Amino acid sequence: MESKKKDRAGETVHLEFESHSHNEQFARVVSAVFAARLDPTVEEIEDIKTAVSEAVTNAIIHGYEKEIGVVHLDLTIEDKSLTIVVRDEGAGIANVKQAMEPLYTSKPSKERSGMGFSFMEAFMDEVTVESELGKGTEVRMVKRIGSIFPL
Amino acid sequence: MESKKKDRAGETVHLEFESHSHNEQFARVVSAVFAARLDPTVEEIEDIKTAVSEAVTNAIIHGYEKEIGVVHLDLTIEDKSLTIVVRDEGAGIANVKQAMEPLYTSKPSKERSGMGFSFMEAFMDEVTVESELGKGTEVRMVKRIGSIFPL
Amino acid sequence: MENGANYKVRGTVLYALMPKEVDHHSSQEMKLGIAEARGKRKVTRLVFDFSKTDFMDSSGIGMILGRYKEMAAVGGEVFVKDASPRVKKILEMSGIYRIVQSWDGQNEERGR
Amino acid sequence: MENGANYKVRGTVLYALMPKEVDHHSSQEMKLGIAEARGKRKVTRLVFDFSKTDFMDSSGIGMILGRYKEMAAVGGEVFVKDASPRVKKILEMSGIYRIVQSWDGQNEERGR
Ligand SMILES: Nc1ncnc2c1ncn2[C@@H]1O[C@H](COP(=O)(O)OP(=O)(O)O)[C@@H](O)[C@H]1O
Ligand SMILES: Nc1ncnc2c1ncn2[C@@H]1O[C@H](COP(=O)(O)OP(=O)(O)O)[C@@H](O)[C@H]1O
Repeated sequence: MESKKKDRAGETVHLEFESHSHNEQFARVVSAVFAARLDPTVEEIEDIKTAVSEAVTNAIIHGYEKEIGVVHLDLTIEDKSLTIVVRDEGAGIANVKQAMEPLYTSKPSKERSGMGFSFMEAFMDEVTVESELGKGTEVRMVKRIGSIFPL
Repeated sequence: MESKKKDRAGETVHLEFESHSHNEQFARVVSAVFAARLDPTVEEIEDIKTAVSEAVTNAIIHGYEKEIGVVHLDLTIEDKSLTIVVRDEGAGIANVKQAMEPLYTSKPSKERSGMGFSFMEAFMDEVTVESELGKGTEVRMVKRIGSIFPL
Repeated sequence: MENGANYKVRGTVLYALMPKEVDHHSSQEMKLGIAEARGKRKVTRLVFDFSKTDFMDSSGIGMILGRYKEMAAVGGEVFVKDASPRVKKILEMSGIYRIVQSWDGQNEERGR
Repeated sequence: MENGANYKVRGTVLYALMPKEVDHHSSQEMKLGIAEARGKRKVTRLVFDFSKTDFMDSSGIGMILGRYKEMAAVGGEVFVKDASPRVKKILEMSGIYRIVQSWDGQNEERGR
Protein backbone atom coordinates (compact mmCIF):
# COMPACT_ATOMS: atom_id res chain seq x y z
CA MET A 1 0.00 0.00 0.00
CA GLU A 2 2.76 2.41 0.94
CA SER A 3 4.33 2.31 -2.47
CA LYS A 4 1.04 3.05 -4.19
CA LYS A 5 0.51 6.09 -2.00
CA LYS A 6 3.59 7.78 -3.39
CA ASP A 7 2.05 7.95 -6.86
CA ARG A 8 -0.77 10.07 -5.58
CA ALA A 9 -0.75 13.81 -5.16
CA GLY A 10 -1.32 13.42 -1.43
CA GLU A 11 -4.23 12.74 0.82
CA THR A 12 -6.34 15.05 2.92
CA VAL A 13 -8.82 14.52 5.69
CA HIS A 14 -11.05 17.31 6.82
CA LEU A 15 -12.56 17.62 10.27
CA GLU A 16 -15.11 20.07 11.64
CA PHE A 17 -16.00 20.32 15.29
CA GLU A 18 -17.57 22.77 17.71
CA SER A 19 -15.42 25.10 19.80
CA HIS A 20 -15.85 23.26 23.09
CA SER A 21 -12.64 22.88 25.07
CA HIS A 22 -13.01 19.08 25.28
CA ASN A 23 -12.43 19.02 21.52
CA GLU A 24 -8.83 20.14 22.00
CA GLN A 25 -8.04 16.57 22.95
CA PHE A 26 -10.20 15.15 20.17
CA ALA A 27 -8.29 17.22 17.59
CA ARG A 28 -4.97 16.02 18.99
CA VAL A 29 -5.95 12.37 18.88
CA VAL A 30 -7.30 12.55 15.33
CA SER A 31 -4.15 14.33 14.16
CA ALA A 32 -1.92 11.78 15.85
CA VAL A 33 -3.83 8.84 14.36
CA PHE A 34 -3.66 10.33 10.87
CA ALA A 35 0.01 11.31 11.19
CA ALA A 36 0.87 7.76 12.29
CA ARG A 37 0.82 6.78 8.61
CA LEU A 38 4.04 8.66 8.06
CA ASP A 39 5.67 6.40 10.64
CA PRO A 40 6.82 9.32 12.79
CA THR A 41 8.90 9.05 15.95
CA VAL A 42 7.21 9.44 19.33
CA GLU A 43 8.82 12.87 19.52
CA GLU A 44 7.40 13.92 16.16
CA ILE A 45 3.93 12.77 17.22
CA GLU A 46 4.24 14.82 20.41
CA ASP A 47 5.35 17.85 18.40
CA ILE A 48 2.30 17.50 16.15
CA LYS A 49 -0.06 17.07 19.08
CA THR A 50 1.33 20.14 20.81
CA ALA A 51 1.08 22.33 17.72
CA VAL A 52 -2.48 21.18 16.99
CA SER A 53 -3.43 21.77 20.59
CA GLU A 54 -2.10 25.35 20.49
CA ALA A 55 -3.83 26.27 17.26
CA VAL A 56 -7.14 24.66 18.18
CA THR A 57 -7.12 26.18 21.66
CA ASN A 58 -6.54 29.60 20.11
CA ALA A 59 -9.46 29.13 17.74
CA ILE A 60 -11.63 28.19 20.70
CA ILE A 61 -10.66 30.89 23.18
CA HIS A 62 -9.51 33.78 21.00
CA GLY A 63 -11.40 33.09 17.79
CA TYR A 64 -14.79 32.28 19.26
CA GLU A 65 -14.34 33.45 22.86
CA LYS A 66 -17.74 33.08 24.44
CA GLU A 67 -19.77 31.91 21.46
CA ILE A 68 -19.65 28.39 20.07
CA GLY A 69 -18.43 28.22 16.48
CA VAL A 70 -17.05 25.62 14.11
CA VAL A 71 -13.34 24.85 14.06
CA HIS A 72 -11.96 23.40 10.81
CA LEU A 73 -8.99 21.07 10.81
CA ASP A 74 -7.38 19.90 7.57
CA LEU A 75 -4.71 17.25 7.64
CA THR A 76 -2.76 16.54 4.47
CA ILE A 77 -0.06 13.99 3.88
CA GLU A 78 2.17 14.50 0.89
CA ASP A 79 5.34 12.47 0.55
CA LYS A 80 6.87 12.63 4.01
CA SER A 81 5.28 15.84 5.18
CA LEU A 82 2.15 16.60 7.13
CA THR A 83 0.33 19.88 6.60
CA ILE A 84 -2.11 20.97 9.27
CA VAL A 85 -4.55 23.81 8.71
CA VAL A 86 -6.63 25.08 11.62
CA ARG A 87 -9.29 27.60 10.73
CA ASP A 88 -11.96 29.53 12.59
CA GLU A 89 -14.56 32.04 11.47
CA GLY A 90 -14.18 34.04 14.64
CA ALA A 91 -12.78 37.36 15.84
CA GLY A 92 -9.64 37.50 13.70
CA ILE A 93 -6.33 39.11 14.64
CA ALA A 94 -5.70 42.82 14.17
CA ASN A 95 -1.91 42.56 14.23
CA VAL A 96 -0.58 39.12 13.32
CA LYS A 97 3.07 40.14 13.72
CA GLN A 98 2.47 41.28 17.29
CA ALA A 99 0.31 38.23 18.05
CA MET A 100 3.15 35.92 17.05
CA GLU A 101 5.68 37.60 19.32
CA PRO A 102 6.79 35.39 22.20
CA LEU A 103 4.88 36.08 25.41
CA TYR A 104 2.37 38.39 23.75
CA THR A 105 -1.15 37.62 24.83
CA SER A 106 -4.32 39.65 24.61
CA LYS A 107 -5.78 37.71 27.51
CA PRO A 108 -3.35 37.79 30.47
CA SER A 109 -6.32 37.72 32.84
CA LYS A 110 -7.30 34.32 31.38
CA GLU A 111 -3.95 32.83 32.43
CA ARG A 112 -2.70 32.68 28.86
CA SER A 113 1.08 32.42 28.68
CA GLY A 114 1.45 34.01 25.25
CA MET A 115 3.58 31.06 24.19
CA GLY A 116 1.14 29.40 21.80
CA PHE A 117 2.59 30.65 18.52
CA SER A 118 6.14 30.17 19.82
CA PHE A 119 5.39 26.52 20.56
CA MET A 120 3.87 26.05 17.10
CA GLU A 121 6.98 27.53 15.54
CA ALA A 122 9.29 25.49 17.74
CA PHE A 123 7.63 22.18 16.96
CA MET A 124 6.71 22.57 13.30
CA ASP A 125 8.89 23.26 10.28
CA GLU A 126 6.65 26.02 8.90
CA VAL A 127 3.94 28.17 10.44
CA THR A 128 1.98 30.79 8.53
CA VAL A 129 -1.00 32.76 9.77
CA GLU A 130 -3.67 34.52 7.78
CA SER A 131 -6.28 36.52 9.60
CA GLU A 132 -8.87 39.19 9.06
CA LEU A 133 -10.64 41.06 11.83
CA GLY A 134 -14.21 39.90 12.15
CA LYS A 135 -13.69 37.19 9.54
CA GLY A 136 -11.48 34.62 11.20
CA THR A 137 -8.04 33.08 11.33
CA GLU A 138 -6.23 30.35 9.46
CA VAL A 139 -3.05 28.79 10.81
CA ARG A 140 -1.10 26.60 8.38
CA MET A 141 1.65 24.39 9.75
CA VAL A 142 3.97 21.91 8.05
CA LYS A 143 5.90 19.10 9.70
CA ARG A 144 8.41 17.11 7.70
CA ILE A 145 8.73 13.63 9.11
CA GLY A 146 12.00 11.78 9.41
CA SER A 147 14.11 14.26 7.52
CA ILE A 148 17.23 15.60 9.16
CA PHE A 149 17.82 17.76 6.13
CA PRO A 150 14.44 19.18 5.15
CA LEU A 151 14.31 20.60 1.63
CA MET B 1 -18.53 19.48 31.82
CA GLU B 2 -20.91 16.56 31.55
CA SER B 3 -23.72 18.34 33.29
CA LYS B 4 -23.35 21.40 31.09
CA LYS B 5 -23.51 19.24 27.98
CA LYS B 6 -27.03 18.12 28.82
CA ASP B 7 -28.31 21.67 28.43
CA ARG B 8 -27.12 21.79 24.88
CA ALA B 9 -28.96 20.47 21.88
CA GLY B 10 -26.17 18.00 21.17
CA GLU B 11 -22.79 18.08 19.59
CA THR B 12 -21.66 17.06 16.12
CA VAL B 13 -18.31 16.45 14.54
CA HIS B 14 -17.99 16.16 10.82
CA LEU B 15 -15.26 14.25 9.04
CA GLU B 16 -14.42 14.02 5.34
CA PHE B 17 -11.87 11.61 3.94
CA GLU B 18 -10.94 10.00 0.65
CA SER B 19 -12.23 6.55 -0.26
CA HIS B 20 -8.97 4.69 0.31
CA SER B 21 -9.37 1.42 2.14
CA HIS B 22 -6.87 2.42 4.84
CA ASN B 23 -9.41 5.04 5.93
CA GLU B 24 -11.77 2.31 7.13
CA GLN B 25 -9.60 2.01 10.20
CA PHE B 26 -9.25 5.78 10.54
CA ALA B 27 -13.04 6.18 10.54
CA ARG B 28 -13.38 3.48 13.20
CA VAL B 29 -10.81 5.06 15.49
CA VAL B 30 -12.27 8.56 15.19
CA SER B 31 -15.75 7.21 15.90
CA ALA B 32 -14.54 5.27 18.91
CA VAL B 33 -12.68 8.28 20.34
CA PHE B 34 -15.71 10.52 19.92
CA ALA B 35 -18.13 7.92 21.30
CA ALA B 36 -15.93 7.48 24.38
CA ARG B 37 -17.55 10.63 25.77
CA LEU B 38 -20.75 8.72 26.35
CA ASP B 39 -18.83 6.36 28.61
CA PRO B 40 -19.86 3.27 26.62
CA THR B 41 -18.98 -0.31 27.49
CA VAL B 42 -16.23 -2.08 25.55
CA GLU B 43 -19.00 -4.02 23.80
CA GLU B 44 -20.80 -0.85 22.77
CA ILE B 45 -17.56 0.61 21.39
CA GLU B 46 -17.01 -2.58 19.38
CA ASP B 47 -20.57 -2.43 18.06
CA ILE B 48 -20.01 1.16 16.92
CA LYS B 49 -16.68 0.35 15.29
CA THR B 50 -18.18 -2.58 13.42
CA ALA B 51 -21.15 -0.58 12.14
CA VAL B 52 -18.93 2.33 11.04
CA SER B 53 -16.59 -0.10 9.34
CA GLU B 54 -19.45 -1.69 7.38
CA ALA B 55 -20.94 1.60 6.21
CA VAL B 56 -17.60 3.19 5.32
CA THR B 57 -16.41 0.07 3.50
CA ASN B 58 -19.62 0.09 1.48
CA ALA B 59 -19.12 3.75 0.52
CA ILE B 60 -15.59 2.90 -0.58
CA ILE B 61 -16.20 -0.27 -2.56
CA HIS B 62 -19.81 0.02 -3.72
CA GLY B 63 -20.26 3.79 -3.72
CA TYR B 64 -17.03 4.81 -5.38
CA GLU B 65 -15.84 1.43 -6.70
CA LYS B 66 -12.75 2.24 -8.75
CA GLU B 67 -12.71 6.02 -8.49
CA ILE B 68 -11.60 7.93 -5.41
CA GLY B 69 -14.33 10.06 -3.87
CA VAL B 70 -15.03 11.80 -0.59
CA VAL B 71 -16.70 9.90 2.24
CA HIS B 72 -18.58 12.02 4.79
CA LEU B 73 -18.91 10.90 8.39
CA ASP B 74 -21.07 12.81 10.86
CA LEU B 75 -21.03 11.88 14.51
CA THR B 76 -23.61 13.42 16.82
CA ILE B 77 -24.01 12.98 20.53
CA GLU B 78 -27.34 13.91 22.02
CA ASP B 79 -28.14 12.87 25.56
CA LYS B 80 -27.05 9.26 25.71
CA SER B 81 -27.29 8.45 22.04
CA LEU B 82 -24.79 8.52 19.22
CA THR B 83 -25.98 9.15 15.67
CA ILE B 84 -23.63 8.18 12.85
CA VAL B 85 -24.24 9.31 9.29
CA VAL B 86 -22.05 7.89 6.51
CA ARG B 87 -22.56 9.49 3.12
CA ASP B 88 -21.02 9.07 -0.31
CA GLU B 89 -21.68 10.79 -3.61
CA GLY B 90 -21.13 7.60 -5.53
CA ALA B 91 -23.11 5.03 -7.51
CA GLY B 92 -26.21 4.87 -5.36
CA ILE B 93 -28.43 1.84 -4.81
CA ALA B 94 -31.20 0.88 -7.24
CA ASN B 95 -33.14 -1.25 -4.77
CA VAL B 96 -32.48 -0.43 -1.12
CA LYS B 97 -34.86 -3.08 0.18
CA GLN B 98 -33.05 -5.81 -1.74
CA ALA B 99 -29.64 -4.40 -0.79
CA MET B 100 -30.51 -4.66 2.90
CA GLU B 101 -31.53 -8.30 2.68
CA PRO B 102 -29.18 -10.64 4.54
CA LEU B 103 -26.58 -12.23 2.25
CA TYR B 104 -27.50 -10.07 -0.73
CA THR B 105 -24.42 -8.71 -2.45
CA SER B 106 -23.93 -7.24 -5.89
CA LYS B 107 -20.26 -8.19 -5.79
CA PRO B 108 -19.90 -11.89 -4.93
CA SER B 109 -16.78 -12.01 -7.10
CA LYS B 110 -15.15 -9.48 -4.77
CA GLU B 111 -15.56 -11.82 -1.80
CA ARG B 112 -18.31 -9.73 -0.26
CA SER B 113 -20.39 -11.67 2.23
CA GLY B 114 -23.57 -9.64 1.85
CA MET B 115 -23.70 -9.27 5.64
CA GLY B 116 -22.79 -5.58 5.90
CA PHE B 117 -26.28 -4.17 6.41
CA SER B 118 -27.22 -7.10 8.65
CA PHE B 119 -24.27 -6.31 10.92
CA MET B 120 -25.20 -2.62 11.02
CA GLU B 121 -28.73 -3.56 12.01
CA ALA B 122 -27.56 -6.08 14.58
CA PHE B 123 -25.18 -3.70 16.32
CA MET B 124 -27.08 -0.41 16.13
CA ASP B 125 -30.51 0.53 17.47
CA GLU B 126 -31.66 2.18 14.24
CA VAL B 127 -30.45 1.98 10.65
CA THR B 128 -32.00 3.94 7.79
CA VAL B 129 -30.72 4.17 4.24
CA GLU B 130 -31.42 6.81 1.65
CA SER B 131 -30.00 6.38 -1.82
CA GLU B 132 -30.41 7.63 -5.34
CA LEU B 133 -28.84 6.00 -8.37
CA GLY B 134 -25.96 8.08 -9.66
CA LYS B 135 -26.27 10.51 -6.74
CA GLY B 136 -25.03 8.59 -3.74
CA THR B 137 -26.02 6.90 -0.51
CA GLU B 138 -26.57 8.02 3.07
CA VAL B 139 -26.67 5.55 5.93
CA ARG B 140 -27.95 6.87 9.24
CA MET B 141 -27.41 4.79 12.36
CA VAL B 142 -28.30 5.41 15.99
CA LYS B 143 -26.80 3.72 19.02
CA ARG B 144 -28.26 4.37 22.45
CA ILE B 145 -25.60 3.96 25.10
CA GLY B 146 -26.19 2.33 28.43
CA SER B 147 -29.94 1.95 28.13
CA ILE B 148 -31.46 -1.43 28.68
CA PHE B 149 -34.85 0.05 27.95
CA PRO B 150 -34.40 2.43 25.02
CA LEU B 151 -37.23 4.90 24.57
CA MET C 1 2.43 -6.85 6.44
CA GLU C 2 1.77 -3.56 8.21
CA ASN C 3 -1.24 -4.79 10.13
CA GLY C 4 0.57 -7.88 11.37
CA ALA C 5 -0.69 -10.77 9.24
CA ASN C 6 1.71 -13.66 8.97
CA TYR C 7 1.77 -17.11 7.37
CA LYS C 8 3.54 -20.36 7.96
CA VAL C 9 3.21 -23.85 6.56
CA ARG C 10 3.84 -26.98 8.63
CA GLY C 11 3.47 -30.17 6.69
CA THR C 12 0.19 -29.73 4.84
CA VAL C 13 -1.25 -27.23 7.33
CA LEU C 14 -1.18 -23.53 6.52
CA TYR C 15 -1.42 -21.26 9.56
CA ALA C 16 -2.59 -17.74 8.86
CA LEU C 17 -1.91 -15.42 11.77
CA MET C 18 -4.68 -12.87 11.41
CA PRO C 19 -3.91 -9.15 11.78
CA LYS C 20 -5.03 -7.02 14.70
CA GLU C 21 -7.96 -5.71 12.66
CA VAL C 22 -9.58 -7.81 9.96
CA ASP C 23 -11.44 -5.44 7.68
CA HIS C 24 -11.79 -4.92 3.91
CA HIS C 25 -8.34 -3.31 3.77
CA SER C 26 -6.47 -6.09 5.56
CA SER C 27 -8.64 -8.82 4.01
CA GLN C 28 -7.47 -7.80 0.55
CA GLU C 29 -3.89 -8.14 1.74
CA MET C 30 -4.60 -11.49 3.37
CA LYS C 31 -6.14 -12.95 0.24
CA LEU C 32 -2.88 -12.27 -1.58
CA GLY C 33 -0.72 -13.31 1.39
CA ILE C 34 -2.43 -16.67 1.75
CA ALA C 35 -2.25 -17.37 -1.99
CA GLU C 36 1.45 -16.61 -1.89
CA ALA C 37 2.04 -18.79 1.18
CA ARG C 38 0.17 -21.71 -0.40
CA GLY C 39 2.06 -21.37 -3.62
CA LYS C 40 2.10 -24.73 -5.35
CA ARG C 41 2.23 -26.66 -2.07
CA LYS C 42 -0.28 -29.29 -1.10
CA VAL C 43 -2.30 -27.76 1.74
CA THR C 44 -5.06 -29.84 3.29
CA ARG C 45 -5.87 -27.64 6.25
CA LEU C 46 -6.03 -23.87 6.58
CA VAL C 47 -6.01 -22.54 10.15
CA PHE C 48 -7.04 -18.93 10.80
CA ASP C 49 -5.26 -17.97 14.00
CA PHE C 50 -7.11 -15.07 15.63
CA SER C 51 -4.92 -14.80 18.73
CA LYS C 52 -3.83 -11.25 17.84
CA THR C 53 -7.16 -10.05 16.45
CA ASP C 54 -9.45 -7.70 18.31
CA PHE C 55 -11.57 -6.47 15.42
CA MET C 56 -13.33 -8.17 12.51
CA ASP C 57 -16.20 -7.10 10.29
CA SER C 58 -18.17 -8.71 7.45
CA SER C 59 -15.30 -8.18 5.00
CA GLY C 60 -13.33 -10.67 7.09
CA ILE C 61 -16.20 -13.13 6.78
CA GLY C 62 -16.13 -12.67 3.00
CA MET C 63 -12.41 -13.36 2.95
CA ILE C 64 -12.77 -16.52 5.05
CA LEU C 65 -15.60 -17.73 2.82
CA GLY C 66 -13.41 -17.13 -0.22
CA ARG C 67 -10.60 -19.22 1.27
CA TYR C 68 -13.10 -21.89 2.32
CA LYS C 69 -14.27 -22.25 -1.26
CA GLU C 70 -10.71 -22.67 -2.47
CA MET C 71 -9.94 -25.27 0.18
CA ALA C 72 -13.21 -27.14 -0.36
CA ALA C 73 -12.42 -27.32 -4.07
CA VAL C 74 -9.38 -29.48 -3.27
CA GLY C 75 -11.05 -31.43 -0.47
CA GLY C 76 -9.34 -29.39 2.27
CA GLU C 77 -10.68 -28.05 5.55
CA VAL C 78 -10.74 -24.69 7.28
CA PHE C 79 -10.23 -24.08 11.00
CA VAL C 80 -10.47 -21.17 13.39
CA LYS C 81 -8.11 -20.83 16.36
CA ASP C 82 -8.02 -18.60 19.45
CA ALA C 83 -10.88 -16.27 18.53
CA SER C 84 -11.63 -13.59 21.13
CA PRO C 85 -15.21 -13.38 22.43
CA ARG C 86 -15.85 -10.49 20.00
CA VAL C 87 -14.46 -12.33 16.99
CA LYS C 88 -16.37 -15.45 18.02
CA LYS C 89 -19.56 -13.40 18.14
CA ILE C 90 -18.95 -12.11 14.60
CA LEU C 91 -18.17 -15.63 13.38
CA GLU C 92 -21.30 -17.00 15.07
CA MET C 93 -23.55 -14.29 13.67
CA SER C 94 -22.27 -15.03 10.20
CA GLY C 95 -23.13 -18.71 10.52
CA ILE C 96 -19.62 -19.59 9.44
CA TYR C 97 -19.20 -22.23 12.13
CA ARG C 98 -21.29 -24.46 9.88
CA ILE C 99 -18.33 -24.77 7.53
CA VAL C 100 -15.26 -23.99 9.60
CA GLN C 101 -14.21 -25.97 12.64
CA SER C 102 -12.59 -24.86 15.85
CA TRP C 103 -8.86 -25.66 16.05
CA ASP C 104 -8.76 -24.84 19.78
CA GLY C 105 -7.40 -27.72 21.81
CA GLN C 106 -5.91 -29.29 18.68
CA ASN C 107 -2.26 -30.03 18.81
CA GLU C 108 -0.13 -28.34 16.17
CA GLU C 109 1.66 -31.65 15.72
CA ARG C 110 -1.57 -33.38 14.68
CA GLY C 111 -1.58 -31.29 11.58
CA ARG C 112 1.67 -32.67 10.27
CA MET D 1 -11.96 14.83 37.74
CA GLU D 2 -12.43 13.01 34.45
CA ASN D 3 -8.88 13.55 33.24
CA GLY D 4 -7.41 12.32 36.50
CA ALA D 5 -6.29 15.44 38.41
CA ASN D 6 -6.17 14.98 42.16
CA TYR D 7 -5.20 17.08 45.17
CA LYS D 8 -3.96 16.39 48.66
CA VAL D 9 -2.62 18.56 51.46
CA ARG D 10 0.05 17.36 53.87
CA GLY D 11 0.93 19.89 56.53
CA THR D 12 1.40 23.09 54.57
CA VAL D 13 2.28 21.35 51.30
CA LEU D 14 -0.36 21.02 48.59
CA TYR D 15 0.28 18.22 46.10
CA ALA D 16 -1.48 18.56 42.79
CA LEU D 17 -1.44 15.33 40.83
CA MET D 18 -1.57 16.57 37.26
CA PRO D 19 -3.92 14.90 34.77
CA LYS D 20 -2.75 12.73 31.88
CA GLU D 21 -3.08 15.66 29.51
CA VAL D 22 -2.58 19.21 30.67
CA ASP D 23 -4.26 21.47 28.13
CA HIS D 24 -6.60 24.47 28.24
CA HIS D 25 -9.54 22.21 29.06
CA SER D 26 -7.94 20.43 32.01
CA SER D 27 -6.08 23.58 33.14
CA GLN D 28 -9.39 25.35 33.68
CA GLU D 29 -10.50 22.46 35.85
CA MET D 30 -7.20 22.43 37.75
CA LYS D 31 -7.39 26.12 38.55
CA LEU D 32 -10.69 25.49 40.31
CA GLY D 33 -9.53 22.21 41.85
CA ILE D 34 -6.44 23.74 43.40
CA ALA D 35 -8.37 26.73 44.75
CA GLU D 36 -10.82 24.33 46.34
CA ALA D 37 -8.07 22.16 47.83
CA ARG D 38 -6.29 25.19 49.28
CA GLY D 39 -9.48 26.51 50.74
CA LYS D 40 -8.63 28.68 53.74
CA ARG D 41 -5.64 26.52 54.68
CA LYS D 42 -2.15 27.89 55.06
CA VAL D 43 -0.18 26.45 52.15
CA THR D 44 3.51 27.34 51.83
CA ARG D 45 4.44 24.96 49.06
CA LEU D 46 2.60 23.85 45.97
CA VAL D 47 3.94 20.73 44.28
CA PHE D 48 2.84 19.91 40.72
CA ASP D 49 3.21 16.14 40.43
CA PHE D 50 3.57 15.21 36.75
CA SER D 51 4.05 11.49 37.27
CA LYS D 52 0.87 10.65 35.32
CA THR D 53 1.22 13.35 32.67
CA ASP D 54 2.27 12.62 29.12
CA PHE D 55 1.04 15.78 27.41
CA MET D 56 1.26 19.48 28.24
CA ASP D 57 0.94 22.57 26.11
CA SER D 58 1.25 26.33 26.71
CA SER D 59 -2.12 26.47 28.48
CA GLY D 60 -0.55 24.35 31.22
CA ILE D 61 2.28 26.84 31.47
CA GLY D 62 -0.27 29.63 31.87
CA MET D 63 -2.01 27.70 34.63
CA ILE D 64 1.27 27.07 36.50
CA LEU D 65 2.20 30.75 36.16
CA GLY D 66 -1.18 31.69 37.57
CA ARG D 67 -0.68 29.46 40.59
CA TYR D 68 2.88 30.74 41.00
CA LYS D 69 1.61 34.30 41.26
CA GLU D 70 -0.88 33.29 43.94
CA MET D 71 1.77 31.43 45.93
CA ALA D 72 4.35 34.21 45.55
CA ALA D 73 1.78 36.68 46.86
CA VAL D 74 1.76 34.86 50.21
CA GLY D 75 5.50 34.12 50.21
CA GLY D 76 5.01 30.49 49.12
CA GLU D 77 6.97 28.37 46.66
CA VAL D 78 6.12 26.21 43.67
CA PHE D 79 7.70 22.87 42.80
CA VAL D 80 7.59 20.42 39.93
CA LYS D 81 7.83 16.68 40.51
CA ASP D 82 8.39 13.66 38.24
CA ALA D 83 8.12 15.42 34.90
CA SER D 84 8.56 13.14 31.87
CA PRO D 85 11.23 14.15 29.33
CA ARG D 86 8.50 15.67 27.15
CA VAL D 87 6.94 17.68 29.96
CA LYS D 88 10.43 18.77 31.08
CA LYS D 89 11.11 19.99 27.55
CA ILE D 90 7.93 22.06 27.58
CA LEU D 91 8.77 23.45 31.01
CA GLU D 92 12.30 24.28 29.91
CA MET D 93 11.18 25.97 26.71
CA SER D 94 8.81 28.12 28.70
CA GLY D 95 11.59 29.29 31.02
CA ILE D 96 9.47 28.34 33.98
CA TYR D 97 12.37 26.68 35.81
CA ARG D 98 13.46 30.19 36.72
CA ILE D 99 10.58 30.41 39.16
CA VAL D 100 9.64 26.83 40.02
CA GLN D 101 12.01 24.35 41.60
CA SER D 102 12.36 20.64 41.09
CA TRP D 103 10.85 18.53 43.88
CA ASP D 104 12.58 15.38 42.60
CA GLY D 105 14.66 13.71 45.26
CA GLN D 106 12.86 15.68 47.97
CA ASN D 107 11.30 13.63 50.68
CA GLU D 108 7.58 14.03 51.13
CA GLU D 109 8.22 14.13 54.87
CA ARG D 110 10.37 17.26 54.52
CA GLY D 111 7.31 19.14 53.46
CA ARG D 112 5.45 18.56 56.66
N1 LIG E 1 -7.55 32.03 16.29
C1 LIG E 1 -7.33 33.26 16.82
N2 LIG E 1 -8.30 34.20 16.76
C2 LIG E 1 -8.10 35.43 17.29
N3 LIG E 1 -6.98 35.80 17.92
C3 LIG E 1 -5.98 34.90 18.01
C4 LIG E 1 -6.10 33.61 17.47
N4 LIG E 1 -4.96 32.94 17.72
C5 LIG E 1 -4.16 33.80 18.37
N5 LIG E 1 -4.76 34.99 18.55
C6 LIG E 1 -4.18 36.18 19.20
O1 LIG E 1 -2.77 35.98 19.29
C7 LIG E 1 -2.35 36.11 20.65
C8 LIG E 1 -1.14 35.27 20.90
O2 LIG E 1 -1.46 33.90 20.76
P1 LIG E 1 -0.59 32.80 21.50
O3 LIG E 1 0.85 33.01 21.15
O4 LIG E 1 -1.14 31.47 21.18
O5 LIG E 1 -0.74 33.14 23.06
P2 LIG E 1 -2.00 32.94 24.04
O6 LIG E 1 -2.99 32.00 23.43
O7 LIG E 1 -1.40 32.37 25.28
O8 LIG E 1 -2.59 34.30 24.24
C9 LIG E 1 -3.56 35.77 21.46
O9 LIG E 1 -3.49 36.31 22.77
C10 LIG E 1 -4.68 36.38 20.62
O10 LIG E 1 -4.81 37.75 20.85
N1 LIG F 1 -22.73 3.03 -0.31
C1 LIG F 1 -23.22 2.18 -1.24
N2 LIG F 1 -23.26 2.55 -2.55
C2 LIG F 1 -23.76 1.71 -3.48
N3 LIG F 1 -24.24 0.48 -3.22
C3 LIG F 1 -24.22 0.05 -1.94
C4 LIG F 1 -23.72 0.88 -0.90
N4 LIG F 1 -23.85 0.20 0.26
C5 LIG F 1 -24.41 -0.98 -0.05
N5 LIG F 1 -24.64 -1.09 -1.38
C6 LIG F 1 -25.27 -2.24 -2.07
O1 LIG F 1 -25.90 -3.05 -1.12
C7 LIG F 1 -25.41 -4.39 -1.21
C8 LIG F 1 -25.43 -5.06 0.15
O2 LIG F 1 -24.55 -4.42 1.03
P1 LIG F 1 -23.97 -5.23 2.27
O3 LIG F 1 -25.10 -5.83 3.04
O4 LIG F 1 -23.08 -4.32 3.03
O5 LIG F 1 -23.13 -6.41 1.63
P2 LIG F 1 -21.74 -6.43 0.86
O6 LIG F 1 -21.02 -5.14 1.12
O7 LIG F 1 -21.02 -7.59 1.42
O8 LIG F 1 -22.06 -6.59 -0.60
C9 LIG F 1 -24.03 -4.24 -1.81
O9 LIG F 1 -23.59 -5.43 -2.43
C10 LIG F 1 -24.24 -3.10 -2.78
O10 LIG F 1 -24.82 -3.55 -3.99
